[in-house]
Amino acid sequence: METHRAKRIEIMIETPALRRVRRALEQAGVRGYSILPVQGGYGRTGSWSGEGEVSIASNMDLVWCIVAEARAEAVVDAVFSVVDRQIGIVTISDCEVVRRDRF
Amino acid sequence: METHRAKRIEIMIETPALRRVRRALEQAGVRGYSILPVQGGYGRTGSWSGEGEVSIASNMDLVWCIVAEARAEAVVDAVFSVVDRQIGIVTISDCEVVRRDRF
Amino acid sequence: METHRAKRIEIMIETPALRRVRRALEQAGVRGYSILPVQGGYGRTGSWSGEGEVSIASNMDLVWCIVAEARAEAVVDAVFSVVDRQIGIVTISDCEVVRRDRF
Amino acid sequence: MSETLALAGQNLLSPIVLAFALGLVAALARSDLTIPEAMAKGLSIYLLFAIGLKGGVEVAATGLNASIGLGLLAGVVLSTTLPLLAYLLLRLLSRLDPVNAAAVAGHYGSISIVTFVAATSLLQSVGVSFEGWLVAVAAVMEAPAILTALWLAGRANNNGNGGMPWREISLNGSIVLLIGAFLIGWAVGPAGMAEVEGFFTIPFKGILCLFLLDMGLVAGRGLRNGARHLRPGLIGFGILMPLVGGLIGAVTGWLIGLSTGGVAILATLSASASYIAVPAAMRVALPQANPAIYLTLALGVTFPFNLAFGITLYLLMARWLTGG
Amino acid sequence: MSETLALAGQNLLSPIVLAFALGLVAALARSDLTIPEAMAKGLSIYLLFAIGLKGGVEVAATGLNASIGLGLLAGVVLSTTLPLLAYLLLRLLSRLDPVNAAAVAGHYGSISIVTFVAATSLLQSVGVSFEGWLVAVAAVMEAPAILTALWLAGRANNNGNGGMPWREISLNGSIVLLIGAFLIGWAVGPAGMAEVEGFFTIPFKGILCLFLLDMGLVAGRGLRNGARHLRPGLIGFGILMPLVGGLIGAVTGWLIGLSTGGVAILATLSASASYIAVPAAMRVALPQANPAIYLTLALGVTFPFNLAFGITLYLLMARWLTGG
Amino acid sequence: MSETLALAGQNLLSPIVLAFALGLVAALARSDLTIPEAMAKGLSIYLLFAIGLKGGVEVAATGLNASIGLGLLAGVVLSTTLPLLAYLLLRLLSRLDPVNAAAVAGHYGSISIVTFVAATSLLQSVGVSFEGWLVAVAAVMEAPAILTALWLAGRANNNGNGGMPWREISLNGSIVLLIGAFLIGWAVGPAGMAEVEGFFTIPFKGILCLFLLDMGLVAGRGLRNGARHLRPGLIGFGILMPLVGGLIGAVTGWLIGLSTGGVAILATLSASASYIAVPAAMRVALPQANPAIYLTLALGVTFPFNLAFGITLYLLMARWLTGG
Ligand SMILES: Nc1ncnc2c1ncn2[C@@H]1O[C@H](COP(=O)(O)O)[C@@H](O)[C@H]1O
Ligand SMILES: Nc1ncnc2c1ncn2[C@@H]1O[C@H](COP(=O)(O)O)[C@@H](O)[C@H]1O
Ligand SMILES: Nc1ncnc2c1ncn2[C@@H]1O[C@H](COP(=O)(O)O)[C@@H](O)[C@H]1O
Ligand code: NA
Ligand code: NA
Ligand code: NA
Repeated sequence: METHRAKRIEIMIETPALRRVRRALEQAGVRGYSILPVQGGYGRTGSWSGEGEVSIASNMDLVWCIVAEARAEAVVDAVFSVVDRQIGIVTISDCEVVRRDRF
Repeated sequence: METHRAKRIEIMIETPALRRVRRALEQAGVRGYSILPVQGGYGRTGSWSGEGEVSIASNMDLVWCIVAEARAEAVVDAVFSVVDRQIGIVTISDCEVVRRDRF
Repeated sequence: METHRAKRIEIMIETPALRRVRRALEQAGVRGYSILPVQGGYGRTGSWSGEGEVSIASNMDLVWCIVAEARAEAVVDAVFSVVDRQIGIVTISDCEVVRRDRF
Repeated sequence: MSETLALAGQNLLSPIVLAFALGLVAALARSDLTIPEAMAKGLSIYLLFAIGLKGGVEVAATGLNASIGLGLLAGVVLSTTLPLLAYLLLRLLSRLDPVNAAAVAGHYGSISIVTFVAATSLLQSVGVSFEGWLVAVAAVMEAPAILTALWLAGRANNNGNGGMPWREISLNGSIVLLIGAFLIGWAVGPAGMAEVEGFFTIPFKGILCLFLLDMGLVAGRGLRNGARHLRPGLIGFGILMPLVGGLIGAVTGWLIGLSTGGVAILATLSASASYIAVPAAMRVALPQANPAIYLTLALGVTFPFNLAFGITLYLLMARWLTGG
Repeated sequence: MSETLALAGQNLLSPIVLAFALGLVAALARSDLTIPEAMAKGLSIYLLFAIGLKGGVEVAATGLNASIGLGLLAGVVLSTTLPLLAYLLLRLLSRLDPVNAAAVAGHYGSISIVTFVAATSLLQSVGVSFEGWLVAVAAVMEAPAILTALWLAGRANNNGNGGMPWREISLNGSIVLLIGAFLIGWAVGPAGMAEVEGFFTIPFKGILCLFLLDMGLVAGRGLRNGARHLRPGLIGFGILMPLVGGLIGAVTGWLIGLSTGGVAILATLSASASYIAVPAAMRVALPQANPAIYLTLALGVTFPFNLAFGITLYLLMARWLTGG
Repeated sequence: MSETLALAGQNLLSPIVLAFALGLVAALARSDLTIPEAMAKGLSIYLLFAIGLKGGVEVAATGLNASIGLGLLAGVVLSTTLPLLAYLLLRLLSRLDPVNAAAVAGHYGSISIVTFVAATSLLQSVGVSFEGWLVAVAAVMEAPAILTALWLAGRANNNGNGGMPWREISLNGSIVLLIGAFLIGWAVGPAGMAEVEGFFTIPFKGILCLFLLDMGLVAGRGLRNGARHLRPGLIGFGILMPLVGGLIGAVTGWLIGLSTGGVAILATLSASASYIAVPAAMRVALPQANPAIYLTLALGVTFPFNLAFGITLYLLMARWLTGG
């Protein structure tokens, strides 16, 4: 199977700021992204857990986005302008994808 | 700690087609895989969200599968024969694992 | 955007043993980690699914942890001492992160 | 006439219709109000179990009406043939391509169980009874339409369908639950029902309210996302089809000798469009079809129309046909 | 005096307070007892819908009291100004920096709907009625405090706020649900309510128990995680502020002519601190503020205080002011 | 004899047993019917809270029976020693290796709370009462068996156990909830219960139905996945052990002077096998043991057996022993 190089951008972001990250990604022209739930974690502000929570205030989400290598930098810049003020984490890594036309 | 090179195959697939992907993976002889829920996303057909949904029709899932390097290509081929007609995304990337006997 | 090399450690672990993995990570001095729910899977002991489950006995979770390259090995060693006896999987891969101060 | 208006008003001002409207407005206004997925699925399981149970208990109490065999047969025939009509209407009214038209058509042959529940709730509040075994008819109407849709799509498009989704169809959870609960109700009868009515009867209508709030939210979100697909021809179809389907269902019900309430229910089933079983099957069997089209039409146009006006009309049709 | 003690005892031994205590103790003892997130959200949706509905039905039954306009105005004014007082008290009592102080202050201008429910439950068990439209006042009090908090933070800190979270505020799900259910209740009135009270009235108090069990678990977990932030000055604030806010609310209620129950409710709203809408808005608008501080204070200190003692005191204040 | 058959029939045709059967059949037939995890956990929390509460209220109403101390002691002894018997039987009947045998044995010393609930439901429908504090006995029986199992496994296998899972055992959520609700019920008594019975009593049996539907689905899925481990010897154990355990429990209950209902309940507790607390503890403490074996046996064999036949037999044993 022929594969193509692409970038996987993963953004761990506070749920209340998710709407802004989504808008930034869409404006940066990504072809798609997916959101994975996160159920708890630990960081400088201590531990949190989504269990029993009515408020989304301490929740995080993971945005999982496959982009063509050429676009990756522009997308990261766009996202970072939102994430900068939040506690979110932006990671980029290499991957191979099977269909190039999708990214 | 000694580590071993392996491949991480991640498949983003429509939930209604998940059963077929699972069968393909099992028939391709993977030693294991795990399924992560996806709660929403955005793509060429617009946005979707699992919230409030009774039907699984617009849901996606992420299949997370660690395989030995040698098997990776065969696994990707097997999965792709299912995914081909769906909108799913198949990505492959490198990783190191601690115990080789598991993959 | 300037980025920095880091390691992404992903640990697939049985939910009943999650507490021990968390403690190991915290004692190894990671700056943070996040926990993603897993909803089902397949392995040597057969298939499992979280659906309808009251007990967490057959559940797994994915711990997602970004660490500085220099710390990665120590963290993996610490985690593995817990995971060793469990069926968990520890994978390590490369990534780039935007803010170095967080890891 | 004024009686008709009173009926319509009574339906429009019921808590369940207003709860749907609240959800719809909230979603269209982009409120962040959402119902957790597990809760929505839980409400749906409750409703399916409760109505299956009630249908079965009714059958246990009143005995099997002679027309049950006819009723089941009518259900299968309606579900199989209504998609043909829908396909024709779609091709006439809109420019939808054949594959998408086939996918949409499949939804209209199948049924929406919550529309069924809303109709039974209206019947109950005006004191009209209906045959309990129509729950079983609802169950048998869920799936056959899918096969017709795939046949239509196959005619249009020789290559590349996903193969028959037999497993997806035959053991669909909502059908299993409905039939299973019906059989349980039949087995335990009114005495068994008495033990559990504190859960399956007393809070039923209130739980239905929350479910319709959720339906409103999902429909509103679907409309926002899918609005660009809704050309006038499609919207026209989304309103005309339930009217035509409802009329056919009503006449069928009258021909096989159903009561006034039964005719109204069979009309409602025929008029309603699936939003659970069919879309999931289409996603596997017709992946080329665009879900934004069929979901928006079924959930964003036809469901609200039926809830607000359709079920009142089908009851009027039934009264008129049966003189009831 | 002995009557006061009896009232306090009755409140402390109610199933809902004990359920909260159970959750708190379980979490502090590090039990692995947890309530699924979807269930907690579901319970909260149920409670919001049920109390909105009841308020609306009440208004439909008794007609609009002349003071509703005044009541809504009072709500907005209280929500806008209480944060100023809170900020002042915080700066006096604790060494919290301005941005964190502003964030905390915002929580105390807004309201906690479950504290409101607990108060109505106490009123009901002692047979005191209150104006149904206070539900709408609760809704209008949720958001204005956020703006005051951001203004306070902006004064302290010129750079880098996240901009006004208008969308997050204006279409907050819990406000939409509360107001929407209130309007539905108003529209359907007692007759409509009768249809759904098997769900929204009969099991209400028991469902509230489970919700308070969950609140206890979340509060206990918050305390364990945030305890190191709770210096004595902050704890003092967390208890003093509801007393002062409650008194101001009570006097305001009395001035605008509310009934005894109404005065107690307005006092409770003023005394309570938000744990849903405000923290989420702060996370976006004031990301520099530490959530562990404001969440621990609102949920771990003020909420338990109000539940155990505050609402009893506010009722006593109300009786004393109105002579009721 | 015919009375016995009538009792068995009444139990088999109860809505809760049929709901379980529906779930089992649906899962074995590979239907995609599933209950969301959050809903299953929510139902379980409801049941634990409701039965804890009822037990406590009963104690508040009738006072403490002198035998409660004896009952708790008996519970601890049964839970500690039944695994020894189970281990012996297992080694005789099957070729299970020592570590897996120890893990399985631990499950049979502990209890299944839903089996307890099913038994109380049967008792209620035949009008037999039982000691309310047996809920507390159920709670104390959950954990001791784990220690015996680990001791057995340690004897067999000197290296590499995961250490005592003290935290996992002592603060297990279901034990905390059961005991906590029991204490709340005791504190609030019948008057407090009256406030919340619209939720904890009226819909109880219906909610139990849905929970058993879920149990059926999970058991069926477990059977499909674990069937290859179920050699005849193991199946034999899964049916013999509850009979022997039930008899021992019944005799113990009779010796300590329980009522007929109480004897039936203690027999049921002894006969039932844990599917919540023990498997989770085993996963940490005995990771070498195969979960497919112990889960399939407890949930796929013993639970259905007890539900369908066991609890009827234990009631008959109790009647025979106490002459009740
Ligand atoms: N290095 C990391 N790796 C993975 N997740 C992290 C990391 N740092 C922070 N997080 C997540 O972000 C949340 C907030 O982080 P903090 O602001 O450091 O408390 C944590 O609770 C984790 O869920
Ligand atoms: N590039 C991408 N990265 C991550 N997820 C994607 C991507 N493209 C599509 N998806 C996911 O697949 C779903 C359907 O995609 P589409 O068919 O393009 O609408 C989206 O809603 C996303 O959840
Ligand atoms: N190679 C793998 N890739 C991803 N997940 C795995 C893999 N192997 C095992 N798992 C997960 O671990 C669980 C238990 O594995 P096992 O002990 O092999 O049955 C499986 O059900 C999967 O959820
Ligand atoms: Na139809
Ligand atoms: Na306030
Ligand atoms: Na036992």
